[in-house]
Amino acid sequence: MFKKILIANRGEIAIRVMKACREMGIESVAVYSTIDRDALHVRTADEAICIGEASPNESYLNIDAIIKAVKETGAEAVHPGYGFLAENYLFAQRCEKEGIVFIGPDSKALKLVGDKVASREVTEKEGITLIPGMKDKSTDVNECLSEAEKIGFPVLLKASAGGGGKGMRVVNSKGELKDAVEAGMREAQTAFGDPSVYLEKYIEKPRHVEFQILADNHGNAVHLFERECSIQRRHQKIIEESPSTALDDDLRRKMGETALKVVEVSGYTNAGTVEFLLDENGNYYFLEVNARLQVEHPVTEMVCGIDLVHAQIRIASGEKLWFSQGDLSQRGHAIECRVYAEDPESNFLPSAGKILYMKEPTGPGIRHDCGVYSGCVVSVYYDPILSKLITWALTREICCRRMAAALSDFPVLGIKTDIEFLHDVIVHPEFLKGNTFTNFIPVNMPDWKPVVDDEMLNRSLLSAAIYSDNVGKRTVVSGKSEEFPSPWSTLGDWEIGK
Amino acid sequence: MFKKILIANRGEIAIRVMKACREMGIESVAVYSTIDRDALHVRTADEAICIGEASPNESYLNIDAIIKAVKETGAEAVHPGYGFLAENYLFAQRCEKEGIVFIGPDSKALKLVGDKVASREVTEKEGITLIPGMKDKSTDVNECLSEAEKIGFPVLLKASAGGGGKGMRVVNSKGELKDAVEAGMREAQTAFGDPSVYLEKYIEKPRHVEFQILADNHGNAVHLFERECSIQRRHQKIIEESPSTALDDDLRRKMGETALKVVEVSGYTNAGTVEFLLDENGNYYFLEVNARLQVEHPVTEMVCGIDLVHAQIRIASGEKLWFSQGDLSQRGHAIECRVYAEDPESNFLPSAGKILYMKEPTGPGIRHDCGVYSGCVVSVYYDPILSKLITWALTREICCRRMAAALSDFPVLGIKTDIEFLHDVIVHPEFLKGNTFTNFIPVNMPDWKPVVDDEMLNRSLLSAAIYSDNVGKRTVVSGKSEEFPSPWSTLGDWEIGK
Amino acid sequence: MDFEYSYDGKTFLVKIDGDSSGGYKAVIADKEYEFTASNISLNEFSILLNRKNMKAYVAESDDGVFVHIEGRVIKFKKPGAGNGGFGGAGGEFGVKDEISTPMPGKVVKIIVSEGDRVEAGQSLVIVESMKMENEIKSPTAGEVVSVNFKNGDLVEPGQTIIKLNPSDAD
Amino acid sequence: MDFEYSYDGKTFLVKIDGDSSGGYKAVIADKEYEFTASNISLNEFSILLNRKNMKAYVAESDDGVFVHIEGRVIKFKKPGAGNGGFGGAGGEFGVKDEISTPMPGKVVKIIVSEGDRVEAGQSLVIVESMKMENEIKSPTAGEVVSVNFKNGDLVEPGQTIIKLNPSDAD
Repeated sequence: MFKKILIANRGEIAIRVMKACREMGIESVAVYSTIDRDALHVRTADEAICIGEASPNESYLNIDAIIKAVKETGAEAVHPGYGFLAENYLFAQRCEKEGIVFIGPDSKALKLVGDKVASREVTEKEGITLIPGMKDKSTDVNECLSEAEKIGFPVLLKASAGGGGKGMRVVNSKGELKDAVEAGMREAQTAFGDPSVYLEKYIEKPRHVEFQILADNHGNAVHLFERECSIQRRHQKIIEESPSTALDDDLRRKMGETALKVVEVSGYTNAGTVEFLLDENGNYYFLEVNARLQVEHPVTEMVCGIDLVHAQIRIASGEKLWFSQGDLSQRGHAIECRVYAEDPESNFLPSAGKILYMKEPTGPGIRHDCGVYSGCVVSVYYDPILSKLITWALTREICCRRMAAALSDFPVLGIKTDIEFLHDVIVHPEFLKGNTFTNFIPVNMPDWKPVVDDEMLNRSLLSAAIYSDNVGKRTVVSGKSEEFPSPWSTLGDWEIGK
Repeated sequence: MFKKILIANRGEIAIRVMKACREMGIESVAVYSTIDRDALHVRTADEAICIGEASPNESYLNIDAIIKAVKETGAEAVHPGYGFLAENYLFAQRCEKEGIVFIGPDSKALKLVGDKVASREVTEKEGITLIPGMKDKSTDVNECLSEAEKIGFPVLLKASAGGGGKGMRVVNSKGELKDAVEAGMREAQTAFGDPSVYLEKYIEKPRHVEFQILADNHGNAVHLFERECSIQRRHQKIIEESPSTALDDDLRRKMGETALKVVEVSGYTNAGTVEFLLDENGNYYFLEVNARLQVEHPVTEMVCGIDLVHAQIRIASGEKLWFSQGDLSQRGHAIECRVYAEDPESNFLPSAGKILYMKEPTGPGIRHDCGVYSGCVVSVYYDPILSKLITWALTREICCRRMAAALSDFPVLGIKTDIEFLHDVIVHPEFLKGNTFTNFIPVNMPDWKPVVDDEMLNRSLLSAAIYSDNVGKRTVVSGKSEEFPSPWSTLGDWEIGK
Repeated sequence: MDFEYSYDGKTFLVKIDGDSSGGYKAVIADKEYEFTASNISLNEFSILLNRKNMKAYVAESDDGVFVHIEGRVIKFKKPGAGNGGFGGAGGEFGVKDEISTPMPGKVVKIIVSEGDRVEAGQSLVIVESMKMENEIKSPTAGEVVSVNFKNGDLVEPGQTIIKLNPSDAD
Repeated sequence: MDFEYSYDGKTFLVKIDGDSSGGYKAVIADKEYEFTASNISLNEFSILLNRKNMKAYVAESDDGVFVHIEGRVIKFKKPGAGNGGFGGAGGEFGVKDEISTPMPGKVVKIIVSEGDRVEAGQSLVIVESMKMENEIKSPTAGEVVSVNFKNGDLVEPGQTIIKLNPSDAD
């Protein structure tokens, strides 16, 4: 087993990996950019090393700087988390060349599954059903136009590289296509350095259902059942759960087998996710392989009892899978809510700034994978994810109630977050019924605003006034309050000499 | 189902029950003594009502005051937690008379299992093996002396009423007996209002293994497997785990069946625990039934996936058990550490005072049932339990490592706690091997002291100096620090009028 | 003590009077409240109002007070504080005639020109921040008075990108 | 700045010098340290010492500073602070000739009498607090000089219950 692992990431995922390392008796190394000196991941690692300026290109995306940090700290392996370099085959290739273990699939498999078009070709050849779409990526608006007419509107526009919904757009008619393709290409260029896009048939009311995979370097692979990730805004997941309310044992088995086949034909190892769209008739279409730990991996962990980060590390160190498909089962229900610094009232615009105060929810069945703290500054440079709140319970009903309670007990003051919005999704009758599909939010919650009635407003005013009143009293008796012994006034007999 | 439940308790257990109520859509009522106005349980309930002065007899043990609070708030049921009135059959009887549902067994069963001697008689008649001992409780020192000689030293002295190790003593020789009986009777009188004690054969190197039971009011009962609670100090549990390293499937099945038989002959319903001593040869002896939710119930919840408080409430409301023995299984391993305000360096003397600062550990597989917070005052009036830290993992090894890491990440400053001691137990080679027995602590950790080497001392000195240096700087630039915007200096444009 | 807060364009006056034991009387408009309150930490309050428990979390920034209660966050503006950092369409401190961004970012595309008539909800400008393109839509119908930035410009929060002349009263 | 702390009867002098960017130099005895430190909150510090991460939590009471580091809590006494609240056998601020209780409680049984010779570890008095009987044992061998309480008395933390004359030097 490794003695030291460098985590080439930041935020909640870096912390989550570091905690796993510690439990496994492995030392962890944090890398950080200059503005991240006070970030939580720096304080969670055993060791920390600065790798450059705030801009991701100069730090978290800077392959040379990260390789240098690995060498300097003597780490034997790199865990890339998600985002940043996690799916960058050039980084994996470089690690391979330098004799560093990249905790993920090898660069060849990474290159294949990272290219959506190439990936489609390989899987289609094996008889796996895909969504009807373009055969090749494109940067030509006119080509896109003629392909879209062949497929038939509405079509879905995607960036060829990357994931996470960046650059994704539904285009309803010929008239909208040109602007959409241009914007998509701009975003793809900025985000991934590759402007290529492609188009496919847009399926209405689909569910996003994905299968978690673990595959070792010895030819063994298992799936850890599904996650449903249909609740999305801006084509990006915000609520995920396992099991899916749409799957029965038979469909689950069939989809699991398909997922394992995709992994097999891709030559894929370590932890990965095979994504499908599922329509209302139980037809499912292969979308893509996510060649990394997913943001939403905790719901699988809670339901299957397998720690996926431990598994990733053990597999990367060469271990054979220590369980088989038959050993795995789902127990109870888990839901994850992604907490973002964003404004749900303004089209989920990212928000940033200082968290003046926050308090994490706690309790039985509540897990909070958190990357921030009271007093920290949420930077504009990075992904606005703050944390992930996960609840588990034996039934979906209690799991939802537990989540709603936890979201209500989760004050984050000073920046905008989606917490109230998430709460209102969780308690929505259609969500409780399990009627989840990828356009749930525009359909069920258009123009969402938090409800604040007069009585709640008055209670808030009372709270504000008590606070102001206290601040006032403290000003008067500065440093004398028993309740708040002021550190501002306790020097005295401490300072000796100078 | 109930609409409102009053929780006749305080601290972590009251909070844990309130959270369950909330998840079930039930309103909760907190009761509090005058010094508990700022206690965490008051802030967790939907409603809170003061029931008397700090002394338990005037508040949390005051049956009249609690019944009055139930009537005033319109609660339909009372959850007693553990301790205080949880096993007081007079309280249960009073509830029955007043038409209030007592969430626990009925007063008749409570009276039977609460009297250890009567309880022994009933179970012995059914062929259940007991530890050789006195046939009756006593308050006569000479009687105890002659009984002890019959049984043979060493003997164990216990209070007839009550539990939790209060009044328990190992007596090694005739010479020690008189003082021990006198002290035991004094403690029993103070704690339970009944000075009776009894004596039994003391079994060397035994393990404390108990079975969790759920029984409905319709004659159905299941067990939720075992907890091992061998790690004790002052004859009181501080670390519990499930499964036990000492049980195989066969012994587990046999002990479970015995536990169910005890429940059956006692006419016992709701959640309860059947306690056994297990010797090194796999012989087990029935000790007693704990007629309430146990402190250590979370380890069972983590391993079995059943929420015991939800189950208690559903059973009390009249529901039939919604699963059978065959539906239950153990998954992974869970350990609980009890965090007490006490000084392990001074014979575990209780400690009290203000918690100047604390921070709860978090992470995957970590649950913290907590009754305190940064800034709260731990009172001398109540049990010194602060919280319970529970970890779960698929294997005992990772569960221990996770616990050790969580205990290291758990600063509580200002009062003495057993956190460092618990950590050193968890990482002890004998504990890791599963060599746990009830005198583990005196045998393996006599005269424990935290190890502080020079390098750690120097790092602590550096930390103290940075703190003092900061305090000094803040004094100079009072209220101007960007890092700590001082509320002491922000009145200004707030105050209008006078 | 009297305190003034504004929310959603309205101003509220709270008269509050606390005694040394944590008892309070307060008046908001013509409504009277009597309760006990206790200061758990700098930012956390426990309020009992007719036995009902209210957990309130309060924090303060330069221009406002944030209150978290029953799962909702409400931001009150301090009288006299500016709009800095809280402009933007839809923001609670937004003024409907000045379009700004709540985040530092890069202007990717200015969609409208001076003199254009726009409808409520129509896209005005695309700003990229945190790696996402964000379309900023018009909060109101009206006419574009001025466009202060061009494609590629960096923009700070609160800076007015586009100024509108709303066609109807608020 | 120079600061003085005492621990386990010894006094330590720390010379510390911080610059505005969080860089520090410090000297303890003849050992020099160079590190960066950052103030996460009032009570929490992040220290990087040769890339090694140290999370430190620090809080202060009237008579001392508590430091949590690497899972250990160390309490430093402030020079000049009294013994109040931290007496008692075995306590780090305990003086071995004055037996007190760290908790308020009731004296249940005084076991020894004035003039008795006692051994280290011998029980001196039983005090009940938090519903538990606590035997207070002698931290040292010696002679009982005085017994200041009787059975049934209430005792406050730090009050000397029994005074000893230790028979051997510390």
